[in-house]
Amino acid sequence: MTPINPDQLIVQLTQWALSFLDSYPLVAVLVAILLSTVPLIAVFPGCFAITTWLERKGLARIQNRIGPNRTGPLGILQPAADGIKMLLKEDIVPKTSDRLAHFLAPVVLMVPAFTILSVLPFNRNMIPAAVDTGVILFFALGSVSTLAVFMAGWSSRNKYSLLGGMRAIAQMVSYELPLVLSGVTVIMMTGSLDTTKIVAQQQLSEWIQSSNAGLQCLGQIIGWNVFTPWGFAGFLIFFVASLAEINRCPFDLPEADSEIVAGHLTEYSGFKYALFFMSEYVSAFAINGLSTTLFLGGWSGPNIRPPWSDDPNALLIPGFVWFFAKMFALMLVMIWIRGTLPRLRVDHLMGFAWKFLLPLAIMNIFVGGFYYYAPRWHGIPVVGWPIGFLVMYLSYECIGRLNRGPKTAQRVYHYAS
Amino acid sequence: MIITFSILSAIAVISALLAVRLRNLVHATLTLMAFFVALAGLFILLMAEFLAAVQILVYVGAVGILILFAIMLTQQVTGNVKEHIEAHGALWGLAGATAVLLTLLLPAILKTALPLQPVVETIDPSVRALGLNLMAPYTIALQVIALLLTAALLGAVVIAISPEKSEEEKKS
Amino acid sequence: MSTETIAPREYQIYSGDDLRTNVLEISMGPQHPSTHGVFRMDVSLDGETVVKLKPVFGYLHRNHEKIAETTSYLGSMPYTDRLDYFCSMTNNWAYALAVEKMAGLAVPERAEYIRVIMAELTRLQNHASLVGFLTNDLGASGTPLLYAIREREHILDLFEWASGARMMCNYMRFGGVRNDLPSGWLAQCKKVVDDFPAFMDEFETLLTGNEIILSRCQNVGVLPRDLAINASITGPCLRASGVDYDLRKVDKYGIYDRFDFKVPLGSVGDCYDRFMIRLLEMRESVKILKQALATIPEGPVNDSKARNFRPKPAEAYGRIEGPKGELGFYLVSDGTPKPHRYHVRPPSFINLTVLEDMCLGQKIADAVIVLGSIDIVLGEVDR
Amino acid sequence: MTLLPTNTSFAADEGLRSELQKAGVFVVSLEWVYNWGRKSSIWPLGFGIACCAIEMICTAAARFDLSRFGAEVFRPSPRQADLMIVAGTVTKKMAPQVIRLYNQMPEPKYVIAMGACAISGGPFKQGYNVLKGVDRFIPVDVHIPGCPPRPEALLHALMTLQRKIENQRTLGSDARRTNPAYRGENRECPIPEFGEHDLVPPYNPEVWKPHTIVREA
Repeated sequence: MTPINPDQLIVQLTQWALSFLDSYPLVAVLVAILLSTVPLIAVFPGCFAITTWLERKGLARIQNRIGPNRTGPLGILQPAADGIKMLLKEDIVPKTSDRLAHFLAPVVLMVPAFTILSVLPFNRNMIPAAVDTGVILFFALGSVSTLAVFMAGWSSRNKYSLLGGMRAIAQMVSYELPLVLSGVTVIMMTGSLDTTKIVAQQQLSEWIQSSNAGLQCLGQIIGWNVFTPWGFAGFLIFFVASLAEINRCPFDLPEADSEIVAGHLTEYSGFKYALFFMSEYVSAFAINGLSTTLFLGGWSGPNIRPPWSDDPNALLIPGFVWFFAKMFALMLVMIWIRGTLPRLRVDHLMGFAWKFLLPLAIMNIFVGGFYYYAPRWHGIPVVGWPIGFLVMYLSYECIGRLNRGPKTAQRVYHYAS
Repeated sequence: MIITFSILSAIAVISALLAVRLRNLVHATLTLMAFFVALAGLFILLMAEFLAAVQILVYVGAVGILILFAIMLTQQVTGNVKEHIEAHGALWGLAGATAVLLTLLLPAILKTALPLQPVVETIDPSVRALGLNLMAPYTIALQVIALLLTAALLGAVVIAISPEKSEEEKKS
Repeated sequence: MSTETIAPREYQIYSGDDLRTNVLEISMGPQHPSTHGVFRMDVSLDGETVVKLKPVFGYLHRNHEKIAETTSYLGSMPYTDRLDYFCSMTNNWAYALAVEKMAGLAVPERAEYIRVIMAELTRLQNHASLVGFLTNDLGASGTPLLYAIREREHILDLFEWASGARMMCNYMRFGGVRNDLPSGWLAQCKKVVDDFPAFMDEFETLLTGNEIILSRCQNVGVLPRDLAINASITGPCLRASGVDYDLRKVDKYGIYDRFDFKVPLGSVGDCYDRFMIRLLEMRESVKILKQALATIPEGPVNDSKARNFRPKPAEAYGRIEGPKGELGFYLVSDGTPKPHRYHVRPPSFINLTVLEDMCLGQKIADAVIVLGSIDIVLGEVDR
Repeated sequence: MTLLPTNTSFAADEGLRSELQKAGVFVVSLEWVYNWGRKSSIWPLGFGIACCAIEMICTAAARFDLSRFGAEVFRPSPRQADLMIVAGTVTKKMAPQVIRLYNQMPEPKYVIAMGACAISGGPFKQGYNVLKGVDRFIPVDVHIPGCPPRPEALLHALMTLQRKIENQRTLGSDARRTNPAYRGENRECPIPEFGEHDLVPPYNPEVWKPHTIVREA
């Protein structure tokens, strides 16, 4: 019996459970599949519920209100009430709609949203599907959501829906490029598409395995990609592009309520609408999980080895705690942005993707390459870091200035005499 | 394995047939995408995850969306029900197509020893090997394709720009 | 309802020299999240660009003028509250002004001051909520709007204290105001007015420098100076186009000539100018309010003789600078207790006439904010 | 504490319920859960007509805060709304659109007639173009008098509506009989058109009957 390792408790439990089934390999495979997928399907809708509550409370706080407080303590049961109500609502399918596509759209959105969660490493040895090509599988399945939004918009036979669908396609296809390109930098630097390897690359294993607790903590943080110039720029580009990819404010044009009512969701009611709602949040979790994995060190965080363990990799706090903490932190930033910023216009949105984010992401790839080959002093990137940072900053300024043009500026107002 | 294969190939064949037969263009495209996804599933069965991912990324995420965009610009999404293409000699056509297909596949079928033996891993399916292959022996091919795609991109830009220019000329 | 199925709409290309897509006709409203009430815009879109825009009114036609012609002069006063339901005080004042002109009634000094205070408070809350609604149309999840409404509540409390109603004050009378201000009111008003600039600083910090607001409002919905004059646009919309025309300066009605304030002017006439002019006007209103609160005299507040009266056959046109523009009442008396003809010149209705000119060639999202920047209230547009 | 969904007859047994409660077991009927969900998450349609709409916005704002009841999610599309607040004067031109919006909402749906105009035409009742009360065409659950009603009145109306939802039956044959949303029939209201003098039909006989005045002989 191996000593109990709090970090790997769930993994050890799973292995222990599976060890009973050694003589039935087929059953063992099925049970293993269930053990890795059922938690996803159970945990993430729960996260979705918490996030909707957080969003309503957070927005209320931003707007000086109280927010839901009649359902349980602090209104924590509000998502449950919403869910029950949505389940009980009548499901309306418009008479002239394309029934099949109208029905399939939420499903097509939901299935990839949950599937892409399986390539995220929530902890060491805790990844539902350890595939060699995790990142590209993520982007590939993520691109299917465009199709779902289009199906919803087109099948509703509503002009607002159609406009929303058209907007969604243009927006999501455009923002996929900076999203993928900023991820490519990380893939290039790691030399792998495997998400577990990308996380491992961000940990300084010598420091973690040393006996000094401070070094153990630091070794889990200092290697994060976000602390490199290309990683920092890449993270920002990735985060902005991911906001657009999942139709969050200020890029929520496909469902811009002040312009096109509710966009592709206009004709959806009841449970289908709830499915849409949930899938969007699950996609948000997934994409935040990926940016956590790529740039924020995945499941690593300030952590020490438990005193009783002699396993050099053992950790006191389970890694998924850090993973979910980072994911929720990014969600909170998204909520904050939603409470603060107005919406972009269609042409500005496209211009922002093609003229600003894309060149910056390409520039970032070059900077990444330079950083990789720049000479180091005792392994510290003394040349790559400052020059890379300078280049990224200058290109940000230059591309920003080229885009801004003379049109928008603060004005001076005069008074009549 | 064989069950998964049968289900996926059944989906692939049925959706491919539907893609050809359906009158509604959007439905046809959607079934085409179902076909692509089923194909990606078959690739995964062959342990080619990368190819499956690229299949979905390129065909569902890009090509399919492009087709949908093109359909949005067409006149009749639903198709004209009355004007069916008269299927004269459809059987002959089917027979001819089957004959050609069989002729092409016959050598492969004859060479295969039945019952099928499990394939021994002789190739390295990793992405790294794929990348190294693309970069070392097939560099020129890759470059040519890249050039072609760039040319296509520029051509698309030119086509997209020209009508607006003519409008400006009309105004001036 | 008929039960036959409607054929799915087909999207057609009409082929010209080059590839053209069909225009998409959208009826925005009367129920639309951002048409500020029951206004409808029939918009034709080429992609997302507006190629045609037809405003459709009348969804809130409540027969205000007809009802007023069958009611006594004083009886119409509550109805004027419901014209522009954001600014009942200024509506009252314009109507009172018209009747006073026709009947030759004088207004006591203190009442004049109270009227100015009420009108400027109204301007403050109207402009603040307008800017909030505008940012809501920009898609800001209501945050600036709720900030504005939080501030508006303080002013509404003052209205309620003085008149008994939050929104429909019905406070002014011919020859004065209905009742004197309750004790303590002026002190509270002073406090609200003193606190207001802090809110405005917060508001301006949040909004005016925001890159998204700059890029979405600047050079959008430009109203040229000539068009603004020719279409008889009034109010902040006109001043945003650079025309120096403020009835408080031109007519000097009431006692506005006693106060020191300036008229801010725009230069481009786009949405951003209209938005900024309102913010600047709020600062000027605060200035007026401070002066008025410092110098308000004691004395009677109304002319008790002027209740129900029969004016001699005459006609009169009373106008004021409302928060939305020139609000005028045209009255014709035939000697009976009821007006023979009663007509309202609603600023937001006339400002709406240039909507199509401002929206053509813009994106659909711009049409929404252009409408928002005009500042319409349907009660006044449709009457 | 345990929550046990039970059938309604068991839950209705108050004595048994209180006995169990003393023992630390809280029995909750499925119907109670359903009604609790529906009453705690009333999403109104973001739809204002006239003056009262401003007070409706004030209710949603910081001072009165409709969101405490979980009702701040103003949906732009009727398909996702539970409650229509008819806030303002419904004119004869607007009435068909209001009824159409009502028809577009999915069941169970509720209507609050806010303000004198929506109840009866209010101060504009004598106008030729004003509908004398929206309850002539659509079933109204709560009426709020006032011109315009204060935000507190709207909050009170919301709580009244919550009480109404609480007491509705959603399960069993009783629900079919008493709860209009579960009656299973088409609850679509006919949309009137402009006639020669008035809307045709002038009212929806299923929800409104003209008052008959009995005169003494």
